[in-house]
Order: sequence, then structure tokens, then C-alpha cells
Amino acid sequence: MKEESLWYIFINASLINNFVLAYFLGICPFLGVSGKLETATKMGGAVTFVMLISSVCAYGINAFLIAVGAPFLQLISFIVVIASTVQLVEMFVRKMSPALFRALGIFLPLITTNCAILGLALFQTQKGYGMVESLVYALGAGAGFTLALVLIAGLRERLEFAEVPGVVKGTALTLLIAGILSLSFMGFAGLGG
Amino acid sequence: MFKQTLHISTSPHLKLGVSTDDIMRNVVWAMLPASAFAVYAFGLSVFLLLVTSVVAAILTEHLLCRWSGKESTVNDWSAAITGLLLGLTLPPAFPLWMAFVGSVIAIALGKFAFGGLGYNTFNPALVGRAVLQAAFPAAITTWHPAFLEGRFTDIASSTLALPFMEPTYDAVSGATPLSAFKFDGVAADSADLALGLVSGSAGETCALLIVLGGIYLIARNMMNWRIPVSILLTVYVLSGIMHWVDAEAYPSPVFMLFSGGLMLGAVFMATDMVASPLTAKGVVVYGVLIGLLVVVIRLWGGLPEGVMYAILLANAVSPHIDSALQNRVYGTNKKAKAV
Amino acid sequence: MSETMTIAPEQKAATGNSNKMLFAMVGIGLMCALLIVLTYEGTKPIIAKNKAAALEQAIFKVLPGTMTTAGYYWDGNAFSPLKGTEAEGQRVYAGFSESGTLTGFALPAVGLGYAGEIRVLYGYDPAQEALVGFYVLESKETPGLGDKIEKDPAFLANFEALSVAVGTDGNSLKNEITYAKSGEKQNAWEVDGITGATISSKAVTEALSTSTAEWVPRLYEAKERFKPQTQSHE
Amino acid sequence: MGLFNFGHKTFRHGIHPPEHKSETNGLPIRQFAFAPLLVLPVSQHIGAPSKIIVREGQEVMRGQLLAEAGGYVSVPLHAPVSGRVRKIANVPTAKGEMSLGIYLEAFPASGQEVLESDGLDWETATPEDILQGIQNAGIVGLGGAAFPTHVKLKVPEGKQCEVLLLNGIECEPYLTTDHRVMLEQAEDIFMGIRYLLKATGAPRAIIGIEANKKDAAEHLSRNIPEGLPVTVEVVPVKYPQGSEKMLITSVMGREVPSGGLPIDVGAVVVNVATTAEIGRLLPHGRGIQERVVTITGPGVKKKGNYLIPVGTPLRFVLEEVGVADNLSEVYLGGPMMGMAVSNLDISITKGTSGILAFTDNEVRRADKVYPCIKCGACVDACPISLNPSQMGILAKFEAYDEMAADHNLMDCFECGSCSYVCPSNIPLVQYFRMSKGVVRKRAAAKKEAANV
Amino acid sequence: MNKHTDKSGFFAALEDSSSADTFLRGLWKDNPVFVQVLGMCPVLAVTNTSMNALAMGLATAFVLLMSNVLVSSLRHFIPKQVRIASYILIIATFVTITDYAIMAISVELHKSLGAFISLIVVNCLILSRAEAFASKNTVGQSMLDALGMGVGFTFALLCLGVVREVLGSGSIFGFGLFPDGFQNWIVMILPAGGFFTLAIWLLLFNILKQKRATT
Ligand SMILES: Cc1cc2nc3c(=O)[nH]c(=O)nc-3n(C[C@H](O)[C@H](O)[C@H](O)COP(=O)(O)O)c2cc1C
Ligand SMILES: Cc1cc2nc3c(=O)[nH]c(=O)nc-3n(C[C@H](O)[C@H](O)[C@H](O)COP(=O)(O)O)c2cc1C
Ligand SMILES: Cc1cc2nc3c(=O)[nH]c(=O)nc-3n(C[C@H](O)[C@H](O)[C@H](O)COP(=O)(O)O)c2cc1C
Ligand SMILES: Cc1cc2nc3c(=O)[nH]c(=O)nc-3n(C[C@H](O)[C@H](O)[C@H](O)CO)c2cc1C
Ligand code: SF4
Ligand code: SF4
Ligand code: SF4
Ligand code: SF4
Ligand code: FES
Repeated sequence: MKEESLWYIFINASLINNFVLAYFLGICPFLGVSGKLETATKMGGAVTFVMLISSVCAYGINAFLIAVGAPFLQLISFIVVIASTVQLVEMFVRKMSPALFRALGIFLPLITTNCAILGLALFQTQKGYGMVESLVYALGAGAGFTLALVLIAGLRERLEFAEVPGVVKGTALTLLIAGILSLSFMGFAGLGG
Repeated sequence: MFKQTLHISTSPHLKLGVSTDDIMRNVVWAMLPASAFAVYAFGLSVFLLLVTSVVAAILTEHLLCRWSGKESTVNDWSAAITGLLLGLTLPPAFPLWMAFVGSVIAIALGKFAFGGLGYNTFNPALVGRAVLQAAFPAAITTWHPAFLEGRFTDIASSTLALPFMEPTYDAVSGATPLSAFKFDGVAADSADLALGLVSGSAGETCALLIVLGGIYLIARNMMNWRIPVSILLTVYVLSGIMHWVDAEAYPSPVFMLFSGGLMLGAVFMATDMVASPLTAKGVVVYGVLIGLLVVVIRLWGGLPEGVMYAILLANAVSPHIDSALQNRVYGTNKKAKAV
Repeated sequence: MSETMTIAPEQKAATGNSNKMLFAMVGIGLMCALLIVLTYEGTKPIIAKNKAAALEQAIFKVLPGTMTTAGYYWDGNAFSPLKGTEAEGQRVYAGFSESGTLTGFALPAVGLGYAGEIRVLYGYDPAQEALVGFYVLESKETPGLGDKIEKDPAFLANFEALSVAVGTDGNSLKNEITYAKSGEKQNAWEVDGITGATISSKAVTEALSTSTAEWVPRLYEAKERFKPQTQSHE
Repeated sequence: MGLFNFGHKTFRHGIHPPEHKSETNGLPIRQFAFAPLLVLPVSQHIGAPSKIIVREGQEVMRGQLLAEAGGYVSVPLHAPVSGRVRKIANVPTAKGEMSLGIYLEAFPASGQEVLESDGLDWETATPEDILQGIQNAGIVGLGGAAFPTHVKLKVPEGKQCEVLLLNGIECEPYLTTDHRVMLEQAEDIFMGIRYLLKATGAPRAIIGIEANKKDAAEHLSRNIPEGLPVTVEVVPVKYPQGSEKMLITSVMGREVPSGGLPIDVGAVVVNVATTAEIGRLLPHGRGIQERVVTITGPGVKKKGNYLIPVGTPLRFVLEEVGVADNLSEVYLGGPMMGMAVSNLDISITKGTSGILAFTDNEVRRADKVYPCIKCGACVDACPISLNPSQMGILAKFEAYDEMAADHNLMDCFECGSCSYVCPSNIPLVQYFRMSKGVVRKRAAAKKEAANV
Repeated sequence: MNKHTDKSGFFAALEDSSSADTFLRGLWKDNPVFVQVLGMCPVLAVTNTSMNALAMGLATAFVLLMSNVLVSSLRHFIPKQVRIASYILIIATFVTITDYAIMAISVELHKSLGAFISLIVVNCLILSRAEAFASKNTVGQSMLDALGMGVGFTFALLCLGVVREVLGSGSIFGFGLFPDGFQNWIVMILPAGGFFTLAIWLLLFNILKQKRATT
């Protein structure tokens, strides 16, 4: 059976099956913070950061649950661990780097209930990725999330001063842009294989 | 002596004198040779295809303006460009009803929803095509051969498919040079490519006539030459390097330049100023990005052709290019202050 | 009715607070765990049955005439009956007819298609030395194009008798499965592709080619040793 | 040619409007007729108005002081002709408002002689003497801005003038006054340079000239007096090279910092006609009475470069040169920065460098305005490298503060290059003028609020 | 047991006119998808067929109902400091239960909903109802609220699912709608189609709102 190369895992998670544009994960922060480029970039960074950490945690938990024969606790443990990880990261960042905390601070709690993080944990388990593969997967997912967010933010900033018809303004326009972007990302299909 | 009252206007009192509708009208002129060739090569079906897409685009623009209580903007010619370009990028025997749908989407979704002329962040014609490609992937990848006998009297059966119905394709159907290369490893002859003696989308086959239209627009200062030049140069250099590394696996740079929609895209679609960056530097970066994406998608992606996706993706990046590559305002850098 | 309503909060002052928190969390945790375990235990047999039925369904599809199946895995040297913890890539299912004769083997294979992985199950009949069945387990290929690999009768006809004869050396195929452009199939070991879905049909071909090259010689050699499950243990 | 460094030095961006200079650049400067009644506003310059010192009915000699400087940033006004002060009252001005001024009735047989006072010898005069002399002569910038020249020449403490830049660019289409002045008044220019070098303490002077006036450049460089540290620099033709910032960049390769003055990069810029005036007037202690004006445009019959007394009414000028019947627009100054006038009763002032008359045939008016199509033409035209496209959109959405804060609105010097090139006919520079006004008003209001 | 606690019964709550309002609010005026724009991921991801949309809607409604009931009944027992943690625990429990239940009902359905069943845990609709409503109201009221929101959510999912399936596959709940040879609009069942369909629904709502505002 063909092994997925690390390169493929990365390209797949970031471009081909972009978490936001193809898997619809993390749509709410996507709609919420994609209005300004600056916040979009920070949110992307925060999500990638948490993804990397929770990816490792999820890998460990899953191995443990399988060893003890309690797969039914998977979901509950993932969500508890992600929530606590975010708390810990928040505390840690606040202590270690107040500047980084100011930059990421308000975004971290938001991430707890972001399905992209939980989705990442579930998918990597479903795909049976090992430790390194999981990390690369998390990196790709985070990069793809950030890319989608940053692209939309640029377009939305530009459209702030446009004669957009009143009924399209707001969420509808963001969704239309996301749709077109999602179509554009279809061009990456088959890459990295 | 002075019978008339004098008019007051604010300076400057001189105008360069080329207005937006002039530019748009000339773009249509510049596309006519390639369009005429498309009709010549593929016959009646393409004639109907182009008429349908143009009429649908103009109609949609007019009705949307009416509906939203604005003055109709069809006489700025931009809707005609969108319609014609969309038609030129579709396969020759593409069902007319699908082309109609594509034009409506191009104008309504690609242009009007963003605020109309000047505000569309993506190339409207390509938005229309991208939606069509995702909606009807089979129809848009079925190629009709060029120079069939009787093409001026017969209409391809798929062209006249009933609305909302699946088309039936004529048995004869050709592969494009790009898919022939990608899937069968056969490279077409460069001269055939340049002259348009191959199959492909209606308006993309004759590279020479497209270049001619581009040169006309550049000469009249109605098009930014940096965009096509940077795209084509990037494609040439990158694919040249790959071809040099492995001539078996990668096609020659000349093949890359003249095959598929690259010429049409580089000359008429990437140059849509509305969705491209503003500054000279920005435009070059934009062109290089498109060239890069085209090469990557063609050589390593799943699809044989990637010009449409490359341009749409570059459209999405262009606000960032714009903000990163603004000109330095006179007298505001450190050097000026240090003096 | 409930005590919580009658106990005024101030009665349990600061000291009691963390106790209460602990108590609440543990209480809720226990209740949740109980609910989950109950559900898990309650649904386990049904789910297991459903899954087994789905698998059998698929196996029946790729091995015509099969009535019973038995799972095995390759431990590196020989085939042993499944224990249930083996990786999917190691598994193979043998099918038997009503009379207990071997109808063939069902194996999974994976290829990289247009929109990601394509998982298929195919049936190999050592008696005919050919693939006799094919079924797509999972694919994200484009509907209308790539999904022809599941529906296109001409394409599926490829797998009614696709030759995979074992070579004279016994550990490789005489001819590996190869791809041919639509309508250009010449030999019994070639897969006739689909126009407009070249990528997907090539991916299927490659998946089968790789998998058969590895498994078919092994299975062919050991074919005598597979018996219906009741007496399968060797 | 080797004489001067030919033509690669220039500034970023800019435009190339049709020049239309050949119609008048071969015509020598001619004295214009005296109008029977001159109209002299006391505010012909930037700064405080002059203070009138004559009475109604008083007879004055040509060159006599009519009004004295109203402060430091102000200059006196001299009588352009001998005659009688008919009235002191409000006079019409080009801006469309009325302002205080003098109606001066010329004596029909007015003589040519001019009242002189004590001259100023450039070799013995101190810099302060020269600055005072320049102010006394009523000299303001003849390049168009009409800013009192002595103020500009005063080098602030701690700054040093390295180069005196003579502006002989004349980049506005149609105008040829500076061209003729350079050809015909080289002596005066060099004399003026002597005064200016002394006044500013600059060690050398550079005359900047565009390549469409090579004859002038050759003439000047051939006649540089022995020992005078002057060089001539020819630069490629491009609008708005005549703006002092662009000129400094073209010739010296430096950029005047945003919000700064030329002296911040060691330069003082003076127009060649201003310089010639200084060289002509100061040795004799005279004041400005007349200036060279190019009268041209498709609606003018007798085009030419005329020496016209300050205060001559526009109507008189146009009647003398003859205009077409279907006259449509008249501009004071060049077509790029000049002002359209509707009232022909206004008069020539010290700042008037040209009079252009256009007929209905030439004026392209009320073109349809399209949305900005992001063509980037304006971005490639703006010599300050602003983003007029974005600013135009912001102005449309009335986001003035954002324009000023993020887009350097206040650095726009209103050259109009962006409006000239815009295919969508967006009134860009017009938007920016208005926006700057709003921003200034808001800043003033804020300041006031803070003070209260 | 006094009159007060009596009132908290489900049927009593239903009789109350403000309770009917509680129920209807989620359906229309405060529709979680079209008005509050909450829980968007499943809305877009699993609405490529009507069946998936319905199943996802019902699953979410079930979790919402159960967790609202539990949170509401335990509202005096759970200390403030750990309430969010308890809610998450409770929600995760019911999601796990739902997950296994669906797997028991149909492996096929479970496969097509994929990880999105598990992702109900982080659907903020549920957490926000627990926090904003159930923790402050009686069991009966909370049930009504959950039902209203759940039905509203399901309704919105169906709005998308039906449109996407009809155009994208030419069928509704798997039953063919059109004569043979109908051209499916495949884009509708692709991710982009999800974005577009939701955008168009929001657009329609906006137009409706505008119409109502002008009349
Ligand atoms: C939107 C879109 C989706 C596609 N999906 C598939 C697919 O799932 N499988 C496939 O083999 N080809 C797919 N293709 C077509 C391939 O890109 C390619 O054109 C085709 O496989 C070439 O086959 P041919 O050379 O036989 O025409 C798709 C194309 C487009 C535009
Ligand atoms: C209030 C004010 C003060 C000025 N002060 C000075 C000055 O101290 N030194 C100077 O060289 N120019 C000064 N200027 C002149 C300007 O820098 C500039 O030369 C004048 O506005 C004309 O420039 P332009 O013809 O390029 O528009 C001043 C202008 C104004 C309006
Ligand atoms: C857009 C623009 C164009 C100008 N063009 C000229 C010009 O061609 N010649 C000139 O002498 N001054 C021109 N000026 C004025 C100069 O900036 C500067 O004020 C002048 O050369 C100073 O000399 P003056 O004070 O003696 O007039 C221009 C100013 C602007 C803003
Ligand atoms: C050189 C040039 C290329 C253009 N290319 C396109 C194009 O590819 N697609 C399109 O819809 N409009 C194109 N237009 C027309 C116009 O810019 C378009 O209608 C606007 O994008 C609509 O706002 C082009 C115009 C010019 C001048
Ligand atoms: S997990 Fe829930 S809250 Fe997060 S993006 Fe998805 S739907 Fe929205
Ligand atoms: S008017 Fe202002 S913005 Fe326009 S080109 Fe001139 S300096 Fe630039
Ligand atoms: S020149 Fe006009 S149309 Fe072109 S970018 Fe500038 S403002 Fe827009
Ligand atoms: S918690 Fe989930 S549903 Fe709620 S806003 Fe966040 S992502 Fe969306
Ligand atoms: S004419 Fe060019 S600056 Fe005056």
C-alpha cells in the first residue's frame, strides 16, 4: 500500500483539502475575524500554534486509550485536553511573553470551541497518522487555515470601500468570496502526489 | 465681442483623452481576430456560443442595474468583454444553456455582487468559468476537434442540449495538446500550436492572433505590458529549466507558452486591471506568481491546465501584493529625512 | 423537592466551596462515564454486527458465488486467522461457496486519485488466475467524472476477468496490471481506462497493480490451505 | 554636446501632455499697450495685503509707491503707469471674490521714464540689504505661486544653502515666458544671480532647463560671466518638473522631506524670471511694474509673449490680441494648474504667467465619470508617488481622515497629473483639494477645541 | 411541591404564551443559522444531501435537548466556577452517545456524516444555549428552548440540504426528481456550493428584511 509522503500530507492539509475551504472547519472564526488583516494573521498564528500542541496531545491520548481499551472516551478526552491545553498555553504565554500574549490573548479562548482543532485531532486519528505525520498534518492545517484567513481578510479590507449592494453586504459577501476562493483552490487538486 | 458666458472648470484643463469606455471597446476589437478564427476553426457552434455568452452577459448586467435602481451600465462595454472572454474560454461544442448560465454567474456573482465595474476582486469571466467547471466538469472537459468537414452547416449535438439536460456528445472528440501530453506523453507540434491547428477552448487555439490583439492594446497604451511579459517570461524560464533537467517528463518551454489557455489568459485575462495590483512592481510580482502557479499546476498538479486557477488565485493575492508594494511616497523615507 | 433548592448558598461558606466544586465535577464525571459506558456496551453488538454485515456485503460483491467468508492476515511468513487487531493492509478475506470450495480472496487496495485516496476492494480467484470482482469502498472523486470508476459498466467490465497469472518463478506476476487508454486494451492484463477520468482510472489501475504484485503470488501458493472457517485453523 | 550633462536626470513618474509651445516660443517679448484704466488689487501675493498710501484723486508717477508692505510676509506695490488714482475700492479678483484695490487711470501720453531711488550695488550690499531691496522692489515669485521672494531667501538659523537653483523648467504646456526671458534677458538673470548668491550665501547656482529649450540653455551657458559659479543643467521634458520639489530631485538627486522646505536639503529655488527681475530692478532701486505673459491658445488671434503692465484688465488684453467668437474657457496660468476665469474684469497680477483662451472645439467637458478601474495610470503618474486611485475612492466615501493618516493626502501638491491620465474621468485632484481643505479645517477646529 | 414548581412542568410551560414564544423564537426570529450565524461548520459541511442535513439536524437537536435538560436540572448543583467545564463534559457525553447510536442505526449514514457528529461538541449553539438559557431557566422552559433552537437549526440545515441535493444530484432524500438525463450541477455538492447556497439564503433573508422595512 502506498504511503503518504510528509510533503503530500502538508500540501493536502494546506492547499488541496484546505481545512476552511474544503472541510469547512473553523468557519466561525473564519467569518468572525477575517475582516481585518491584522487580526486574521494573529488568529491564524494562534490556531496553528494550538494545533501543533493539541496534535501531539491527541496522538498520546489516542495511544493510551487504545492501550487501555477505552476508545469510547476518545471524544471526551480530546475536548477536555484541548480545552486544558488552551488554558495552559494561555497561562504560559502570559508568563513568558506578555507581548505575545497581548497579540494572541483574546484569540486563545476563542480557539477552545473551534472545530478545526478538534477536527484535526479526530482526522489524524482516523487516518492513523504517527507522531511525525500528525505534526506535519497540524502544520499544514494551520498554514492552510492562516492562508485562507489572510486571503479573505485582504479581499474584505479592499471591499470595505466598494459599492457592494446593501443586501449582499456582510456575511453573504464573505461567503461568496469564500466560495470563489474554494473554487480557486480546486486548482491544487492532484498536487504533491 | 464676448457674447458667450465663459465656463468655469477646475484644473487640470487638459485630459489625456482615452476614457474607460474607449479602452473597453478597443479590448473587444482586439479580441475579434481571435474570435473570428475560433468561428473559422470550429464553425457554427462557436459562433452561437460566443453570441450566447455575450448576449447573456449584457442582458444580466442590464437587468441587474434596472432591478437595483441604477442607471444601466451596459454601454461601458465591460459586460461585453466579460461575455466574449467567457465564451472564448469554453470548449467549442459547449452546450449553449450552460454558457448562458456561466455568463449570468460571471456578471451577477463575479461582478455585480462586488459592486459592479471597478470593484470586482476576481476576474468575472473566470469566476463564471470556474463555476461552470465545477458544476459541469464533464461538459467542460469534452473537446471538439477543429476543422471538421461541414462545421459551417452542422451544429454539434451537445451545443443544442436542452436546458438543464445532460448533453450528448458527438462521437468525434479530440484531446487538447496539454491533456495529450499529460496523459499520453505526446507533445504537439509548435507551429500547429502557434497557428491554432489544434483542439482546445474556442478562443485559445490561435496564439498568434491573440498576441496580435495584445500588441495592438499595448501600442495604444490600453494594457499593462508588464503583466503578459512577466507571466510568459516566468513560464518560459521555469519550464525551460525543467525541460533541461528532464526532457522526457517535462515539455519544452515553447510548447508550454503556446499550448492551452496561457496566451489568452496572459494577454486578455490577467490584464484585467480591476483585479490586478496597481503599482508597476506589484504587477510584475503578480505576473510572476501567475506564471509560477501555471507551471506548478501543469507539471505537477492533477489537471492538465491551470491558467484559470492561477489567475483567480493571483487575484486573491493581489490586495496583499498591492499593500506590500506601494511606491515609497516622495520625501518620506529615511534617506530623504537624513539629508 | 430537591435539597439543592432548600439549602441556602451562604450556609456553605468559603471552605465548603472547593469541596462542592470537586463533588460536582466528580458527580457529573461519574454520571457521564456511566451514560457513555452504558451506550457503548448497549450498541457494541449491534455496531459489530452492522460492520460485519457491511464487510460481507462488499466481499460478496467482489467474489461471485460466495456464501461464507473467513478473515486471515499475513504475519510475514504465512496466513493465520484474523484476531481483529491487525492493520487493514495486512488483511485478506477468503470466500467459500455453499459447498465449501474456495471462491477466491477479497483484498483492499489504495490509490491516490484526483481528489485524494481511492479505497477499493477487489476479488481474486486463484482458480482462474484472474481478478473477478471490484468494488469502491471510498472515494472523493468528482461526481460525473471520477466517480465513473464506480458506475461505468465498460470500466467495471475490466474486472470480470483481469488476468493476474503468476510467473514461472512463483513470486512475481507474469504480467503486472497496466493501464491502457480507453478503447486501446490489447491484452488480458490491461485495464481499459475512462476518457475524461484518466486520473481516477489510472489511480485504480495502479492500486490494483501494486497490490496484486505483492499478494497474488503469496495467495496463489497458499491457496490449498484455505478452508471454510469452522475447520480453518491449521 | 558636452556642455551640459544631457538628460538622464529626472524624477519618478510624471506625465507628458502635448507641449504646444512652438506657437509662441519663437516670438520675442513685445511691449503691450497701456490700458486706459488699471485695476490693482493690494493682495497680489501670498501673505498680508499691502497697505495703501495714496489718496483717491492723487497723481502718481510710473514706479511710485502705491502701497507699502503690510508686514514681513508682504511686499509693496508700485504704480505701473503714470496717472491718477481714480478710486480706492473693492476690485474683482481671479478667485471670484472682491478685495481691496486701486483703480488707476493712466495719462494718455504717459512717458516711459520711471521713478528711481537709490540703487543697490551687489558687491557692497550686505545680504540683509539685498533682502530688504528685494522686498522694497515688490518682488514675488513669478513662477506662479507669488510668494514674497525675500521670505523664501532668508536662510533659517542652523541651515545652509548649498545650491541656488534657478527654475527655468517651464513644464506647463503652452507657456513660453521663461523661455523668452532666458533668451532675451541673460544679463539680467546673471546679475540677479549675483544678488541671490550673496543673499543666500550659496556657493554656486544651477539653472535647470528642460530639453525642449536647448537654445535657451546654450545661450545662457555660453554667456556665463567670467568667475560666476553657475552651471546649466538640461533635464528631460516631463510635467511637473517645474515644481520645486521635482526640480530639486531632478537636478540634485535629493528629495525634500515630507512637510519640509527646499532649504532642508540645502537648496533655494527661484524662478528665472524672478531672478531677471531682481537683476534688473535692484541696481536702480526700482519696483515691479510689468511682467512677461504668454498669451496663447486656440482661441487667440495674435499669440505672443508680451510685457504687460500689472493691473491691465483681462478684457483689455483679450480685445487687443483678438479672440475667436466661440470662446469657451479662459485660464490664467497654464492648462494644468491655471485657474479658469469667468469674469473678464479682473486684471493681470504679478503672478500671472500666461493667458490661455480655448474655444468650444477644444474643450472636452462633462465626460461621463466611470468608477475607478484600478488601471494604475494615476499611480504611475503621481510625482509624489501617492495612490490617487485609493484616495479617490476614500474621498468618495468621505474618509478624509484616513486619506490624511494613511495615504499622505497632505503631501499632494495638486499638480493634476492624476486627473489628466484617469480614463474614468474621476476628478481626482479636485477631490484632493477639497479633502485637504476639510482636513485642515478639522485640524484647526481640533486645535481650537484643545485651546478652549 | 408548590404552585411554583408545578409551573415548571413541560406542558404547563407550553400553555404559557411566553413559552410558545420561547419555542418559536429559535425557529424564526432568532434562527441559529440565518440570524445568529452559529454552528456554521456542520451547516456547510454535511448539507450536500437532504438526508445528511436532516440526520445532522436531528442529532444536534437531540444533543441540545438532552444537555439543556441536564444543565437546567443541575443548575443549582453546579458551582459557577466549573460550570463551563461541566457543560462541556455533559455535551461531550451526549455527543458520544449520539455517535454510537447513529453507528448502530446505519454505518452508511455514520460514514457520510464523518467527523461532524463528533464536532457537535464544539458547536457553540449548544454551549451558548446551555450558558445563556438552560442555566437560568426551568427544565420545561429549557426543553422548549432546545426544541425551538433544534428545530430551527434542522430547518436551516434542510434549507441548504434540499437546495444542494436537488440541484447537485437531481434528487431529494435520494428520490430522483427529474426525468432521466437531468444535468446535475456538481458544484452544489462541492464545498464551494455550500458557501454559495448559504450566501444566497442569507441574501434572500436580507431582501425579505429590506422589503419588510420599506413597507
Ligand atoms: C472540476 C474538475 C474535476 C475533475 N475531476 C476528475 C476526477 O475526479 N477524476 C478524473 O480522472 N479526472 C477529473 N477531471 C478531469 C481531469 O482533469 C482530466 O481532464 C481528465 O482526467 C483527462 O482525461 P482525458 O485525457 O481522457 O480527457 C476533472 C476536471 C475538472 C475540471
Ligand atoms: C506660510 C508659508 C511660509 C513659507 N516659508 C518659507 C520659508 O521660510 N522658506 C522658503 O524657502 N520658502 C517658504 N515658503 C514658500 C514655499 O516653500 C514655496 O516656495 C511656495 O509655496 C511656492 O512654491 P511652488 O511654487 O512650488 O508651489 C513658504 C510658504 C508659505 C505658504
Ligand atoms: C505642479 C507645479 C508645477 C510648477 N511648474 C513651475 C515651472 O514650470 N516653472 C517655475 O518657475 N515654477 C513652477 N512651479 C513653482 C515652483 O514650485 C517654485 O515655486 C518656483 O520655481 C519658485 O520660484 P519663484 O518663487 O521665483 O516663482 C510649479 C509648481 C507646481 C506645484
Ligand atoms: C486588458 C483588459 C483585459 C480584460 N480582461 C477581462 C477579463 O479577463 N474578464 C473580464 O470579465 N473582464 C475583463 N476586462 C474588462 C473589465 O475590466 C471587466 O469587465 C471588469 O473586470 C468588470 O469590472 C478586461 C479589460 C481590459 C482593458
Ligand atoms: S466547530 Fe462549531 S463553532 Fe467551530 S467553526 Fe465549526 S461550527 Fe463553528
Ligand atoms: S495632484 Fe496630487 S495626487 Fe495627483 S498626481 Fe499630483 S501630487 Fe499626485
Ligand atoms: S487613473 Fe483613474 S481609473 Fe485608473 S486607477 Fe487611477 S483613479 Fe482609477
Ligand atoms: S463555537 Fe463553533 S459554532 Fe460557535 S462560533 Fe465558534 S466555531 Fe462557530
Ligand atoms: S510651467 Fe511647469 S512649473 Fe510652471
